[in-house]
Amino acid sequence: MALDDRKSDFTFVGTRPDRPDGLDKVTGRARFGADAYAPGMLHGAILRSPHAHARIVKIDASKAEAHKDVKAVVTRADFADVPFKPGLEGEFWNVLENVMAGEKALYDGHAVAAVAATSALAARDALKLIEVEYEVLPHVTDVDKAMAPDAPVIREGAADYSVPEGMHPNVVRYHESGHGDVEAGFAEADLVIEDSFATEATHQGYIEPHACLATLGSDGKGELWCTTQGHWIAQKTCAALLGIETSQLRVTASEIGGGFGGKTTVFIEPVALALSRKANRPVKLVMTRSEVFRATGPTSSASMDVKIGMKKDGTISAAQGVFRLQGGAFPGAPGDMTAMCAFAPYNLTNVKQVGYDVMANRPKQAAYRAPGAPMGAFAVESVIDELCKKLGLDPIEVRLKNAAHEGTKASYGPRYERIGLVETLEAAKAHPHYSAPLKPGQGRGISCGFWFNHGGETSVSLALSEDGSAQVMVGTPDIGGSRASMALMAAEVLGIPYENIRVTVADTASLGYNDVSHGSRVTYASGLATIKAARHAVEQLCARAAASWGIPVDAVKWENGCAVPSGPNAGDFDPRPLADITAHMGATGGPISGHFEATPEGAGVSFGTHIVDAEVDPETGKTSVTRYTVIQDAGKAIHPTYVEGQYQGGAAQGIGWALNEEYIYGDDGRLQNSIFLDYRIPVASDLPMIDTVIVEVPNPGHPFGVRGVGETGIVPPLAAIANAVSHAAGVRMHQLPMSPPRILAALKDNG
Amino acid sequence: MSKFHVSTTVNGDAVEYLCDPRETLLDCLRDKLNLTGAKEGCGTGDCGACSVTVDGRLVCSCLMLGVEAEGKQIETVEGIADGDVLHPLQKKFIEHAALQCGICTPGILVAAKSLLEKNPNPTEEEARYWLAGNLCRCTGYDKIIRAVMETAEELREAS
Amino acid sequence: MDYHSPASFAEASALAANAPGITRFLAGGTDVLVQLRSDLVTPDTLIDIKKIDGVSDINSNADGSWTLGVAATGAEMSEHPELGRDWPGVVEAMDLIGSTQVQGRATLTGNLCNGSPAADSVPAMVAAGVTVTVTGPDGDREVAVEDIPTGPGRTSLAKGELISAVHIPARGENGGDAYLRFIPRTEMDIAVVGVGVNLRLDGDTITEARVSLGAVAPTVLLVEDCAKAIIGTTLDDAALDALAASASAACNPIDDKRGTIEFRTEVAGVLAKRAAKIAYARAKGEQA
Amino acid sequence: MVEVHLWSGLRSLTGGQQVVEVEAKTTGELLKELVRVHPQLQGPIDAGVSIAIDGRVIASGLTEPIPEGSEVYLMQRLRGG
Repeated sequence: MALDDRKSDFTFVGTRPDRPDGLDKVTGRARFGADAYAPGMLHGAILRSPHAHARIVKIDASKAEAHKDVKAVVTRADFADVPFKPGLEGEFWNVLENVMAGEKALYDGHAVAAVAATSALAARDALKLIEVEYEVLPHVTDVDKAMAPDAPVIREGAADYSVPEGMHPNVVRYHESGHGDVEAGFAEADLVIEDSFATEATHQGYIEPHACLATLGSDGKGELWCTTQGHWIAQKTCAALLGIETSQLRVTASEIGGGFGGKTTVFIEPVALALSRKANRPVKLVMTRSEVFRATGPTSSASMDVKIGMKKDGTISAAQGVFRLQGGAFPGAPGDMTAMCAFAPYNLTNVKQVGYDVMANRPKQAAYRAPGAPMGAFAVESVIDELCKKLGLDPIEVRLKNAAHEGTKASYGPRYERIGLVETLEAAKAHPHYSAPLKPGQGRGISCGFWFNHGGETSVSLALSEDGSAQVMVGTPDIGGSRASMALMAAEVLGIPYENIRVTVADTASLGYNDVSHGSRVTYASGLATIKAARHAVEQLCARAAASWGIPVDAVKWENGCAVPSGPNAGDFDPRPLADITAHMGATGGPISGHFEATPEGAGVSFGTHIVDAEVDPETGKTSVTRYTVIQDAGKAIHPTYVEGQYQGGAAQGIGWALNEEYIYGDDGRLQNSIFLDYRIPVASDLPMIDTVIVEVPNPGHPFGVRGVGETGIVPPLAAIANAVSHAAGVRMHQLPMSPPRILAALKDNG
Repeated sequence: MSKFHVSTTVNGDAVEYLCDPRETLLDCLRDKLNLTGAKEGCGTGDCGACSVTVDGRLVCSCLMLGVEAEGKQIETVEGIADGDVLHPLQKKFIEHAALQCGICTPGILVAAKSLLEKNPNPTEEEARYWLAGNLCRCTGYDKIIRAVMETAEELREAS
Repeated sequence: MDYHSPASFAEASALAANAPGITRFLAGGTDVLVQLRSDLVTPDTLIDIKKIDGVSDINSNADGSWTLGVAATGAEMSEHPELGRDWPGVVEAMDLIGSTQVQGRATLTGNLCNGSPAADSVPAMVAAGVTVTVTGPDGDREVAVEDIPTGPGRTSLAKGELISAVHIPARGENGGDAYLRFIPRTEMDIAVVGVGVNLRLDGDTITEARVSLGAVAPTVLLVEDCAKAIIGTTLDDAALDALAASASAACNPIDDKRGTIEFRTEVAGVLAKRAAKIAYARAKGEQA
Repeated sequence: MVEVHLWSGLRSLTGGQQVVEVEAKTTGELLKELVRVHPQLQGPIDAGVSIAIDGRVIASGLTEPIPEGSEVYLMQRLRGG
């Protein structure tokens, strides 16, 4: 991509118009996953294993099948044969095994059979008629225990090339990277702190449970409506799991009620399709909240050791980390990402990081906002804070002293292009929050955070109408207001008002392939594609104007929504507005559209710095967050209000992760807290207002300078709050969540 | 199991449906009356996405049976706007970007409207506690609370 | 599931007495529907008592006591102009249950009959000396609230029996009550520990006290040692410490997803002190 | 010639080498050459890699040009949420 077409003065970009789907969403009209109905529709329900690990000896569904309300029962035998491969290469097999158990149930909540019946109640009742005989096996849910020599083996042969000899079969991937000589670096340090940390698994906690409506005929043609972050990946995966051709399955993404990474894969969709194929009727399948917690994709839990050496002046002389992540009964825990992100904010001479991907009897982890990064940041930034405290140094000054900048060799390898970490730290230092006095019992914490961001396959199509309005078809489900951003970018290029542009999330039959709405890629990649598609349309508009004026096309330029003659020999013509050209487009060469299909590379990494004040009740260990400020580099904020929203949302999820959210497994391997009453996400009265500062250090890889903003915001909060708690209560917390019993116990241990 | 015939009023319209006694009011609104504005986020009264008012009282429609609606006056998100004129809360939510994904929005609007009808001048703390049963996972509540507080102020000035 | 909505408690009792299998009474339904929805308990018979005359009433009696209908909701209690002036602890305890939405439905009676040792309103009712009328096939009887729960999810009500009214004693002079609970968030949680305190003063000295603990034993406890620790004192530091020690000593909790044994035992003492201070201030007519 | 820096976990597959020199003008050629020189690198490449060229991370594209003298790092394939 040419980088000489950068733009920095904007008319529409950077303004804050109403979102195009606002009216639908405040009136109840917007259609989410569970809001679809079809003639003749059946309701599905899934039978789930009550055991953490068990061989499925026999499934007898005859009573269910005989019931008059039941129209289909499916088990693993109703899906395609998908080849098994180790590591992440066999991802289709992994997904299939997760969607419907094969020989073994691998976690509490693992699907073992499903029914379709004439009503939702009938389907639920029919599940009780299915008899499953299990041979219960020993289980393991803890990451360290899952790596121990005597741990039950989840599955032999799942490890890929990377795992060193002699490791337990539950260790399925291994990562090691870094540079310099850490031992030499530790020798140079005035103070070395080595400490261990653990984080429990959390759930994305989107309020909308997974839901879909599926139709699949014996002719291999199907329709799928579902709530997803990526309907093309759903299409591809479902086709593979059902043994049909990808293009024969049309997938439409509903409005999506939150995803945060958790809706980047499929869970119930292939099951609904299999039921529909068997019953020959449309099947609607909606998860209960309990199913969402037990059987979708929470984060990994982590166990980590971090060692950092610092000189008296605050220079980090060496840093080393070992990050063990448990990601459920399948490969995929992002130990590699944790390792690569953990030290990424710093300019280090000596750094080494090791990551493990470990299987245990838990649901298959899915992405959750900067997957893997928050845990590592918690461990690393906690140790840095402790070093600052012991050496009497200001935590922002120390981070500034060690901050990565353009040209720094990143801990994960390459050198950084232009990045904005220093700018976020300078903004933090200057922010009134950082110098505001604290009340007794309060503490202030700081943390930096890093995330890569992603480009990915992207297709956008833009069509102009005769009246001069424009429609933009994008393929990335709108998870946080992205249709507004797309319309702003299209408006900027076309020079027509924002309101005259309608952005639609197209179905898989209407547009080329699109990667999932993940990796903070939507505003970056679909945005870039929208800009390019609009420019493609503008080229044709200029050509039509040139033809009408009888001058060469390179003598026409596009300015403020009009074709204007340009250059010394262009001649003197009145500008032709877009609507004037499109009004006659049918007769002057046909419809005018622009499109763009590519895999944009150059997403540009992003950094943030958070400041948080917390108060700890010394008698109960309860923590209140009293003030919070997020400072993050957005590159260029297209719609600043929604950028702020991403910052605030990331911080709020981080607060939940830090203080109260966790997967709690009993000794029996069953999930103890599968409802919102006991899985404690922050409620309105738990949080203060969350201040934001948008730093803009343009990304050289995007025409308007955009960096992804969705994920980085969840990276710093865990450590920032842990550091605030440490300053407020005088105890260093090593385990998340920092729930009141844990803090009170730490206070007692501390005397 | 025999079904029950229920006559009730939803957003001012007289409606009737047949329901199994196990079906919730939320099931009936969505599956029998095609009013899908109220959402099921949890089914246990913990998320508030199914909030409606029954005889003026804010409740979770997932915690009430369909048969209990007999003779009641029910208001849902679909009834908040006055024809094509949005309620000030609805306008303010759009203006403030008080929604990202929008799944919690119907419940929060119903709950916030109920708050302002009972307490036209809530403190921020009162608004936060009133809405504590309405989970939002996208926004961190900041813009929601701002939208509610600003609407309250505007409504007070207008009256 | 059969659904009935009888017009009298006698009819409700007769229905329940003759119903096969599992019977549940439906008042606010905030527990019954959760259990139904999650397939924990699907009753064979569900008896909705809200069509019975007067079940939502909140009446003050001539002697200063209160009679509450069994379907009076938390919201109705909070909105009542005088009930909260007499019994702020009971009203606040009820108000702590669930969200605003849950308050629109939930009832004292339902909270009591659900049989949870963590029920917020129960310690407050026990401290206040609340009694209930139980209607059964053999007529009515009066029962103290503390005698209703017998264990987690279990009550002393026999088949065919149901609670038909709630009686809160007269507040009387120089009395105050308070309820505090510990939850990790600010709202929407089940109590990890709950403490209800009700006391009366003569001058600055406590002459009567009832202290009740929730979520620290299989049932809500009425702890006599806690009362003894503060009766005859002016709630000075020594009395508060003795109260906390008695509260902690009375705990017989479990480790579970909501809290540890150590945490519950420790925090029961902390909350007992805090609740006693509030009740004491209220008894003196101070704001608290 | 392009110097390709590997992550240290790959040393076991390259006989201890962490920098491999190959002849390549695009990212696709680079991967092919890496496997030719060190056949055991097929595993990690199949599992998914990204390539950083002078700090710009190419997540998956095989047609990206590699300018002469640029600094090239092989990275594990990035995944988002």
